[in-house]
Amino acid sequence: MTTEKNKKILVIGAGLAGIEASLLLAKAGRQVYLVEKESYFGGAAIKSEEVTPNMECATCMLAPKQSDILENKNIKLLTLSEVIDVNGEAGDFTVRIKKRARYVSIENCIGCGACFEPCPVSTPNEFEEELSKRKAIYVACAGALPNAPVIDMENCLRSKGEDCKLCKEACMFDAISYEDKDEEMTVNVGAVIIATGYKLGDIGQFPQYGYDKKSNIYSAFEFERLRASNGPTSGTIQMRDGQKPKSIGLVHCVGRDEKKYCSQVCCMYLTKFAHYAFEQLENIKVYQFYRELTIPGKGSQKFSHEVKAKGVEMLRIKSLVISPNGSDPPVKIEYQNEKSEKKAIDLDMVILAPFIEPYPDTDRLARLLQIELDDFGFIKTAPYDSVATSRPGIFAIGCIQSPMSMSDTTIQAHIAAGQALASTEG
Amino acid sequence: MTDTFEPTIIGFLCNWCSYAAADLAGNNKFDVPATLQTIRVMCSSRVDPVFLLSAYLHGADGILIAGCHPGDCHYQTGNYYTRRRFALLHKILETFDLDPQRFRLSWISASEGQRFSQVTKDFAEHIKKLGPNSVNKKPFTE
Amino acid sequence: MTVRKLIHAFMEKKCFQAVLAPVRIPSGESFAYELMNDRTKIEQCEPLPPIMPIPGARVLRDLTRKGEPDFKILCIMHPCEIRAAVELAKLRQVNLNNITFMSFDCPGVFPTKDYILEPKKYDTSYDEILKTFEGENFRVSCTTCIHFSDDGIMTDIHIANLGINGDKLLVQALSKKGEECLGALDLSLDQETSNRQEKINTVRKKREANREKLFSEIRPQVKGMDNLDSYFADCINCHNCMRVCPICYCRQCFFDSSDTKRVETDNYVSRARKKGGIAFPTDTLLFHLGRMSHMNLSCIGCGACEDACARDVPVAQIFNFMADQLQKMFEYLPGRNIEEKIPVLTYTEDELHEYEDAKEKP
Amino acid sequence: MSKIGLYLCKCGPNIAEVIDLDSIVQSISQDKTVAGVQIHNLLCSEDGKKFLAESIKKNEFERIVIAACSPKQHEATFMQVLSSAGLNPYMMQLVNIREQCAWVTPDKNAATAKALTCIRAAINRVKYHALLEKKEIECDPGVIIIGGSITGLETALRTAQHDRKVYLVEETTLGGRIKNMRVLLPLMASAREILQAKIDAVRNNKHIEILENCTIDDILGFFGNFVAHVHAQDKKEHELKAGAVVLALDAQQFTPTGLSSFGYGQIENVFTAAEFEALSSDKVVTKSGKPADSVAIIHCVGRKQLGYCSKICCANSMKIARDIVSRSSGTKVIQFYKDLCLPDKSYDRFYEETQSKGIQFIRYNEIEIEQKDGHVAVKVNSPGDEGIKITVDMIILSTGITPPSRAAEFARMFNVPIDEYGFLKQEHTILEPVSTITEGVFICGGMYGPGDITDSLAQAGAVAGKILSSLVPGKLLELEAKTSTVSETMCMGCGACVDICAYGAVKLDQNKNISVVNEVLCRGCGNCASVCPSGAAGHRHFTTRQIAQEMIQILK
Repeated sequence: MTTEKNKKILVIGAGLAGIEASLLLAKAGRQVYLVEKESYFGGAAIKSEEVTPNMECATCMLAPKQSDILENKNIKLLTLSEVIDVNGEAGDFTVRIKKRARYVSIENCIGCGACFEPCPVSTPNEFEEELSKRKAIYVACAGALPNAPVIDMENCLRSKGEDCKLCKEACMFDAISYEDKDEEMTVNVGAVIIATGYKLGDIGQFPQYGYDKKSNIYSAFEFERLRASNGPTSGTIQMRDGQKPKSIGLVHCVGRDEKKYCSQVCCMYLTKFAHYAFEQLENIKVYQFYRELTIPGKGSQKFSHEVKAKGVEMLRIKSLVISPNGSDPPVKIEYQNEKSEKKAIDLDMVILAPFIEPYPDTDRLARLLQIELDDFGFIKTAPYDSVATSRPGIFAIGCIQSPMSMSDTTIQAHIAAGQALASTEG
Repeated sequence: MTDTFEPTIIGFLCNWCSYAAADLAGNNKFDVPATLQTIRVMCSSRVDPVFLLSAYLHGADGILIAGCHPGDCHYQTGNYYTRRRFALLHKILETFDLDPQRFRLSWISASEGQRFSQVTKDFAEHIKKLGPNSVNKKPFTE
Repeated sequence: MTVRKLIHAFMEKKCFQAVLAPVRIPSGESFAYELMNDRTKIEQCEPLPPIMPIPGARVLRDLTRKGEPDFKILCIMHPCEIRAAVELAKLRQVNLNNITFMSFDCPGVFPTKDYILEPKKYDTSYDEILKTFEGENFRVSCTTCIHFSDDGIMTDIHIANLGINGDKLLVQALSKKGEECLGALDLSLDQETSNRQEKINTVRKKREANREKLFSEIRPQVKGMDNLDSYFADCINCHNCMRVCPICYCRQCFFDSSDTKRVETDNYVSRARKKGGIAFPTDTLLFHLGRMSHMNLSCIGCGACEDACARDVPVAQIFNFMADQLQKMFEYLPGRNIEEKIPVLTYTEDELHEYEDAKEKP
Repeated sequence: MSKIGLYLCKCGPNIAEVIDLDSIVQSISQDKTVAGVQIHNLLCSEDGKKFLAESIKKNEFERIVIAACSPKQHEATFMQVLSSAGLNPYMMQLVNIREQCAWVTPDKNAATAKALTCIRAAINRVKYHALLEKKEIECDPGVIIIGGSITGLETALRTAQHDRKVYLVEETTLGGRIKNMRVLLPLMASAREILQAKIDAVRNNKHIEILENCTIDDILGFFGNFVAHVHAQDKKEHELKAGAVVLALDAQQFTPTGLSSFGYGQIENVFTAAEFEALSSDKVVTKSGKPADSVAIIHCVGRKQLGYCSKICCANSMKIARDIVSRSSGTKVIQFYKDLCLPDKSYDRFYEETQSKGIQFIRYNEIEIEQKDGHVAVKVNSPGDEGIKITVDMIILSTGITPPSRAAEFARMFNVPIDEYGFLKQEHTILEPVSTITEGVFICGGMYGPGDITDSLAQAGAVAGKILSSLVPGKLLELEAKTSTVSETMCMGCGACVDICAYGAVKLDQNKNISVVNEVLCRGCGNCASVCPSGAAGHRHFTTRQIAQEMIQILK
């Protein structure tokens, strides 16, 4: 068969991996459809204030890339969108995409935010890990791109039968349309790159960590948002009652035993958390509860040593149990040290590093694309061809195929761009 | 007299971090002093110390340079040079007692809209306390 | 043994093919550098003239900027001129290949304007002054110079004269180049006397005291805009100071360029309105402070600027005063070593935090 | 005097409700330099863009000031409008009176005054704007790969294609360090088979020219246009032309000679892991040829000295242990480790399986190796037990990874800085991991840092991705317009700009004795324009004149 291969590429997921791959493909002159499930793009990376090992500002790093995506004529960014059907074969895929209604026209909206104020709804903000509230019409966080809000119809009063028009009345640009409907579109592409990323595992399933949304036991992203200058506390690390913590415990490897894999990046980001704490809180006591310290590669050990030198107490443990204390300090950690001695310590704040798992709904996506998953539920890739899935013309990059660092994610984005280009040549 | 004094503050902002932070302050509707006039440059290292001197001698009451945090420079190392040049000029100003307090070098990242607001408000307040630049002591009576 | 004989010996051994050294001009009232290889000419050179009308580094720059000479040159200069040449070499304005420096202990030079009125008066005592350093009416910069000997200079051959008796010649090789040259001679050279180091220390102490005194006097004179304005009040913006400066090397000074000089009328008018008047020539302070920010880290304190000033503005004193501050700030000594980078052309990641406003605790 | 047109955007109520645009129109009308002022409700809308283009044409404006939102929002939009109206897009200054004025200034009078000042400053600036264009140059899509390692082979295979010539230059013969390995992680696959397949593929690819036994003499030029001079052992010389250069040399192993406690080089039967893997015998035997009944593998040898964790040694040690057990099942293998670093999702299972094969793991704090009657004694201080003493027949030291021996040499050749460990510095650790600050020069494998075969192959693939997307056959290379300039008449060639340029974009022209900006490499930060004392170096679109005029106007 000598049919002409379709030169367009579909990229699913607009986080670091998807952005990088799309930009390279567009640079080569290819048309890219960049499909993003959320109303904003940037992925998990934009939740961090700083990233290891050089403690660079994540927003500063990604914002120029994001504007490149928005300005690039070769890239069509489809937010609130999901792939619902895939047919065809390498070089000629037909993909159906469902685009959920935003109820706000990106073309008309100028991002002034006048519509938030009058909205009477208040609901937990998912982007902020529910540490703050948002309206039913909202942007995920200040600076989120594209710079246009979305209406969360589930919580909007209109879905509850009320004829509330407050946001529409506040908008001067006629950007809000309650009549918007979900749409479907079909695109033809020659290759598909999956970059849907990860989510942090549900810690609630492990009772020994005592996690709930009310105590001072936090999951990693909650702490990251506490430290974020554009987050719910404008970057102030504080406990639920608004007090500054005097002691912080950082717990490694949450779920590793059960899941049987190392999530690779937690040792480094917990070190970063220790750095955040020292940077901001005077006389803070920081404890790390770990088993094996995984800080591979250049620069990581140096950073770890620098932070340790500020006075982290490194406790190698065999097991631990965390529980709310009901007194001050509010959290208790009982642990067994390396010599199997039983110890306990009371702390103000505990941060858990949960295992990294594939983005929800990956099995559905895999079925659509007819690709295999591995034993852990990540997309399976070839051992010495790290972005190739079980099906030609379909590539998987970043944390959807394995937990990995940001630099490894970029590397995979580069590879996939190259392979997508090569596979659709001729 | 000082009560009604409204200073003129020049702020040189690097395109990638501090200018973005100023925009973010805008998106969040954080207050930024009306007395601050910003000039966009691609990198804080484009700010020639002579610009600062010239601004001062032309009567600027406060001069701010803001760039990416050290290590975060969009152009690898530009802000390290900025810091050296700024320190050098600052030392000259200190030694001649030419209002070194009117000059400030701040690192403000793209996510620090709040900090941009805070830094500029503090600086404007500080300049207001200092009073007018002494080169403008005796304006023409109109 | 005299210096001239030593030069001849070098020439005979083919260590050099030419000499660059000051020669008295025909009228007798000044000196100029000359590149020469004629024996009788060399016989007339004045290795350490009592004045320095043009810093030798500028001469060396003219000679070598566009390439290295194809023969070896012995370059005889005051220590400050050599230091300036090293700074210029860092800035690729001087090419040191095939150049060998010869320096002396320098007691200081006289202001050119004073000297040309009565050259004889100054000449007669200068030979003695070279040994004793006892003299008066030097350039102010010279009286505060602490790099008058071989310390802090990247020289090749140093001739010690301070504290050395007239018939002796103490020659030191201070570099590989210098060692090679001296090695080529089969001369038995005089050894250093313990007395000399003592004398150096005494002179240095005295100079340091002068320096301290001068700086403490200048400090109040240049404090604040009004004082600084008066300090430069006589300046006619002729930029002679820049033209004669051994460090300034720009083809056109930034402060002569249309970017700074071509100012619209309404600019003057609005400034006058705002400031309550504007003094002409304008922008003298911008020139001096701006020039300072450009070259002061490399300033070797030779005093040429002040010597050349048409209106006797003590410009070298203020530049030396500032250079002392700036160079200490970066632990930089111009002319000490060609490998030492000019501080604004390098950086370290973790430094100068007192000048930045980094992160506030929320 | 060119005609300047000013456009004020109301941005609906966003600007208009805070800033009194009419009073601004009034004030500006006094300014004779401005030929016309217009207000529009929303300039970025389709309607607004159409209005803007038509108005510019109708009024024959030559320079435009637009007071609207942040340039980060719509500078590109309005530049396109200017182009469509027949103007050079750089003849515009966008004044940010929304984000940085209307939205941050509650007091309306103050906001209006501020906006007026910025607008006047922009008017004064735009007078000095120059015509700029984005240049396009031709480039060679070819690739020069230095190093015939597995990384180099992979890069060659991934980049070689129609219309693109790939040169693979190797000092010796193809293969590199995995030639000596038996099995490869994570599948315990045959190293020889994998390598041979790659070598065969490279040899059979007509787009790849292999230059074995060849040394690089020099490489000149820049991204898109490199020229390499290469000579072969037989003295034959080659000149290669390509658009990109890939440094794919293999890493080296840390040599533990200096560490006396490990007894390396002094005690018989103490090997490094690489030496052990290179032993050709099928059975695991000691130097005297006796079967080794017990083997100790010691982790983290050299980690302290190197200052980093080499990432691959823990798994590699397990690989070796399992290979030993599979070859001589009776052999007892003990691993002495510090922190188990298993950065791959399959490795926790691999570890469990390794344990299940009877391989023992003991954590150590300190360790010392001594000779003991033909055997080797290991004295271990471990967290639970401070006095373990074990005698084995053989010791394998799992040593760290160090940079290729010629890393520094290539770093100098391409003006790429090396990091504190001796590897080549990446342009950006996260966003540009395989690029260097010298555009068109890429790093992978040993040049990049410690990594296993999977990492090396991935980096090679990433380099290929970068090259395939940036050097497309037949496509011109578009350059940044806002680059630096050096005035040939003003420059004295002092090289200050050369010293500080992070991208090696300014070079000295040795003949003319002046600095020259390479617009392919210049990213347009303007650092050189600030360091140049004479003003010979400039920055397009951010010239001293433009910035000074903007500033002076504010201060009027």
